[in-house]
Amino acid sequence: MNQWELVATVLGAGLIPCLLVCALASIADGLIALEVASTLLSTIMIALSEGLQRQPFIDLALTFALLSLLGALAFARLLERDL
Amino acid sequence: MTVVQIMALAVVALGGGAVVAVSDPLRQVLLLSIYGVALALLFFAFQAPDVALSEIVVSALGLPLIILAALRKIRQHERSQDEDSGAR
Amino acid sequence: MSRRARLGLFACAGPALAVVLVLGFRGLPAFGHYHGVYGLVVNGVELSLRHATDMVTALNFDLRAFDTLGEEFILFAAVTGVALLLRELRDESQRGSAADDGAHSFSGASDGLRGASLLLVPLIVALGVYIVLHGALTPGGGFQGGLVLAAGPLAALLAGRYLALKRLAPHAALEVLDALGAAAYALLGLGGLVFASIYVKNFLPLGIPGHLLSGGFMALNSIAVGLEVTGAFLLTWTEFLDQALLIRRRSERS
Amino acid sequence: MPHVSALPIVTPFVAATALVAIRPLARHWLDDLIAVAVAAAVIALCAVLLYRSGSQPVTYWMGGWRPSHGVTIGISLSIDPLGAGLAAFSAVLVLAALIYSLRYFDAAGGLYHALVLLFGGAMAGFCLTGDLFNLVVFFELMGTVAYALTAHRIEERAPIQGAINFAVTNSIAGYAMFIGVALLYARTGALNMAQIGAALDAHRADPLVVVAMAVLFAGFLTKAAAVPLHFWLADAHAVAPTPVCVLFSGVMIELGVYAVARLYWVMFAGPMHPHLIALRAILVAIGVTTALTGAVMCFLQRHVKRLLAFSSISHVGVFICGLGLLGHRALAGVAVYVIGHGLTKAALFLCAGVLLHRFATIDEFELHGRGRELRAVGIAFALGGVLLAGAPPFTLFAGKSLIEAAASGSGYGWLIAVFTVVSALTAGAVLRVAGRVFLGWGPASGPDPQQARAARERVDELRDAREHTPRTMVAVPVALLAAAIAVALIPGAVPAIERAAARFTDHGAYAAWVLRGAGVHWPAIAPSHVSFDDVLYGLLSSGGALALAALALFGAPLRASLPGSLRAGLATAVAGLRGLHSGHVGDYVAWWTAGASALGAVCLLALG
Amino acid sequence: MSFLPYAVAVWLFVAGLWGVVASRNLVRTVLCLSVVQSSTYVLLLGVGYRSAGRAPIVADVPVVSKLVDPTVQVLVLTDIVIEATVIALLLALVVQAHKRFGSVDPADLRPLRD
Repeated sequence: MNQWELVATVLGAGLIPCLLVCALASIADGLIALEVASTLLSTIMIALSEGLQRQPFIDLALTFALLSLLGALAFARLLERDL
Repeated sequence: MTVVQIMALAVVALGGGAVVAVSDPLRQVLLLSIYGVALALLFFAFQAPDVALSEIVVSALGLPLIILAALRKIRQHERSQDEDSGAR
Repeated sequence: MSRRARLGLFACAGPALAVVLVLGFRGLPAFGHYHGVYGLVVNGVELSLRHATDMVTALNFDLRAFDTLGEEFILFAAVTGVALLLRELRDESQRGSAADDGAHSFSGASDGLRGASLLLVPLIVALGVYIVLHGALTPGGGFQGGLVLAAGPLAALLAGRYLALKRLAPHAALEVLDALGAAAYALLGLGGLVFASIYVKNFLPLGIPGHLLSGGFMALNSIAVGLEVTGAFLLTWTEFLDQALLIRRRSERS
Repeated sequence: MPHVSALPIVTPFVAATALVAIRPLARHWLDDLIAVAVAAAVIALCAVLLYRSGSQPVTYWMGGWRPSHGVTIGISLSIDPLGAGLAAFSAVLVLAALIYSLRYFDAAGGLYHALVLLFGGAMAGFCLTGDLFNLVVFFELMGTVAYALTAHRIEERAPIQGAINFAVTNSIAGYAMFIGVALLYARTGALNMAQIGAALDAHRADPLVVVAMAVLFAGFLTKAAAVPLHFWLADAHAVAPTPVCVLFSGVMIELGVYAVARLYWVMFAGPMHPHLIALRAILVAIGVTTALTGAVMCFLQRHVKRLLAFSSISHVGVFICGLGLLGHRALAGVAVYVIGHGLTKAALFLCAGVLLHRFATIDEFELHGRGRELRAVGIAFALGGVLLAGAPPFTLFAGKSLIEAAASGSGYGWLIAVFTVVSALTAGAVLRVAGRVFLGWGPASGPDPQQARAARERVDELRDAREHTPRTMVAVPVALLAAAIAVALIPGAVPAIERAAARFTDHGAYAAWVLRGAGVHWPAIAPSHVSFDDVLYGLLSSGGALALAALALFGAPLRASLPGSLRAGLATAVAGLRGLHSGHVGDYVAWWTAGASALGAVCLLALG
Repeated sequence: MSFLPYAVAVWLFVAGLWGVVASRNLVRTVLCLSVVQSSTYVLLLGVGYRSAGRAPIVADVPVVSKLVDPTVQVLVLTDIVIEATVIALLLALVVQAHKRFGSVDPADLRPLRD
């Protein structure tokens, strides 16, 4: 285990509070928790790509960052009456 | 088994449980998206980047959009039903 | 059955199923100790015989291309099914006049949001094309890339006026795109039958490993799947968004 | 190696994409023409394969990936006569359904035809493939198409509900199959069924293999609608468009039974050989439960399509019993029975479709006497009932007598009594409907009037005026019935099926020709002969069916003379049985879990 | 510890089924189905993993390195496509169910009473 994997593990554990917020807090808070989770995943994937020394996999982080942006837009627009 | 894998499995197990346990569908969509994120992390940790990418594209955008649109349709239809019954 | 009886039945059956599964799973090789030969042979064969560097894509589009045929037609069937199930009924109407536009769909998008989204479009499309084309080299392939490609127009759809943009990509055109992509995949397989006398035989020159056009017909398969997935998801999304935003019963006033 | 091997699967797929692509042109006759022509072409292709595989089975390695060093990495089509024959049979029913649809209803332009063709291609793939995962993929494709087709009439309530129940339960069945595939892949490192079988031969059955078998069987038995995994079927088959019902009842559920047979003989026959007797008991028990439950529920229905759906469940029970005897003769009987049942049930559904088309209801009591003017349809319907009873010497009778002979041979002689009861009940229900609808016999009002509402369908979906019935809609069921009468009477047909079944059940030979391309010399099989007893049983079940129908139509005084407590007890039992078929998807999934876990537990205890 | 992935798969399968059984809303039923399905992803990928194996892409690593099994990954890819399509189809049905029944509680969807 190198420092990159340590970073990934710590950040990954951060997904659990996101789940809790989504399950228990208001919908708007849940949406923010989802955004935090997305950011976490992008970062984790970069860290793991470094940790595993497979730099081409950073593509995934890039794709996810772009798509989660759109996903957030979709959530915001389709939930506008529920927020 | 690496620590990253154990952590990812734990998050997936919790996330799956949370999606199942919550009853409000709107909240469930949010949880399902986070669950998708956790699954993608797990696939990445299991050395399956192709699968992780598939999960990412499906759970970040592909499915939530469909589910949200369906929910919105159902709510809009409910509202119009309420209006109908109110008018009578 | 009452809700109580139902949950009671499951309270007995569910754990029983779990026990059965656990007993079976105990026979699995311990995690990380898998020794099947299939994967080893594939890893050995693909680079030397097919000049592909992403084994998963190579399996998907060459060794097990016939499975992928089934998979693509599951997608095609589902999209056809969605189109069938969400077709407009006699007691429904679509609010589609220009005057309606913006009033009911996604109103209130600021110019900033619209501009930012439109800037995203070329970026996303470029990324999608990259993922589709590099299927045989790096993670990704037709399915993933196709979905990213579909996200491009979606960015514009979500930010701008729904109707105006929908006119640019009407359902009929998306259906044709979806059908042509699926047909192209099946016909590439037939190419194998015609030129190499076996269905889904890789009949094109293999190229140099690591180059864009290596892997023979895998790149073409990937493009066909990419087109199909683009059409399929855009069609599904717009069908559902139509339901949510446009289609109303005749008796309803919005 | 015949080059056409992949074409029965690919041709309908390509045609389906073409139908969707030309939708903007919107020409009804063009859709019809393409669909019918392609369906006919697929029959021809399947016939070629059937002919070729008759002399020597065909292994077709997709993409030319033949096994190297004894490892299979490609996907094979492994075509033996039984598989090719079933593919050809499904293609025949697809053609019948498409021809009937020409004038039956205003199918949603292009989409309906495309889905039916996809369904046909998926069924062909399911029958021909030699790869376990490929089998699951075609299962999912069949499912996806079938869910959409079930809900074709989205204007109404029942189709939506039926399709949801269908989709949820069958999706879960699919996930169970994925688990089975994963377990077997972990154990053997292979996905080709022949290679999995060869790898499993080396070991005894341990819990992993037993659980893999149990979840795979549970998955395919869901598609086959074995009790208690059957609940979705009646909801879906009763409400799907009539031509689609032909495919569902005539061949789709039988494919579930086919898959179980294929998996058993190719993969599990080796490790399960020491446990043959226990496995036989398990499968026969499932079959008997299914047959009796289906038969009783069938007799209780007044919604005619739902009645036919339960009759299909009941016959699937008979198939599972025949398969469960685990012998080639019984399997041959099942194959003959499947053909006879598929053709007859298809014809009955199509006759019901004529009633629906004409009167916009399918309720037995609402139709009381109204069918008098449809004499040809009435005769066809009654004839279907007689055939379904297994009257000698027609196809269903030939199949049933083979199964019964095998049952007596392996110590399950009491199955004959079960089969007789089942045939009498299901055929009696059909004859009762025939008497009430086409002759106006019996009372005109019955119990459970709320069922009548579900049996009515809207009028405006239909293209034709209701005053007359288009000729194709009568011709198709009549042709199917003629085939059901004729198949077993063709000299050599039944012995050929027996030979095919003997090849199907040869575990070692299958692995040899798939994996090593070895030529196969089949042992000669002595054809079996119909005995006097068989004819007697056939006459008994036909007579029983007539008696039950008469009792239901005219037996009200007799029923009233029963003691009150007995009647109350019967009514409670009936209400309880009906209550289980609640239409609530949660119930169905709970039952599915119970059924799957019970199957797994019993297999672990008896076979481990 | 080496049983953990398989245990998670069993948990997801049974928990998802419980959600389907207990659901009072068809949208929830559909989402729980996707949890059931995800158990098969975990199982399949768990089966094909090899300790210290690397992802089966040899663009940037030598072919001789220890790679995980690519076949299960292909199976999971197909599985994910099936998930997306079945959910889309089921949600289309649910939308129509709400139009016809005015409810998405499975208990209210009972056109056939017998």
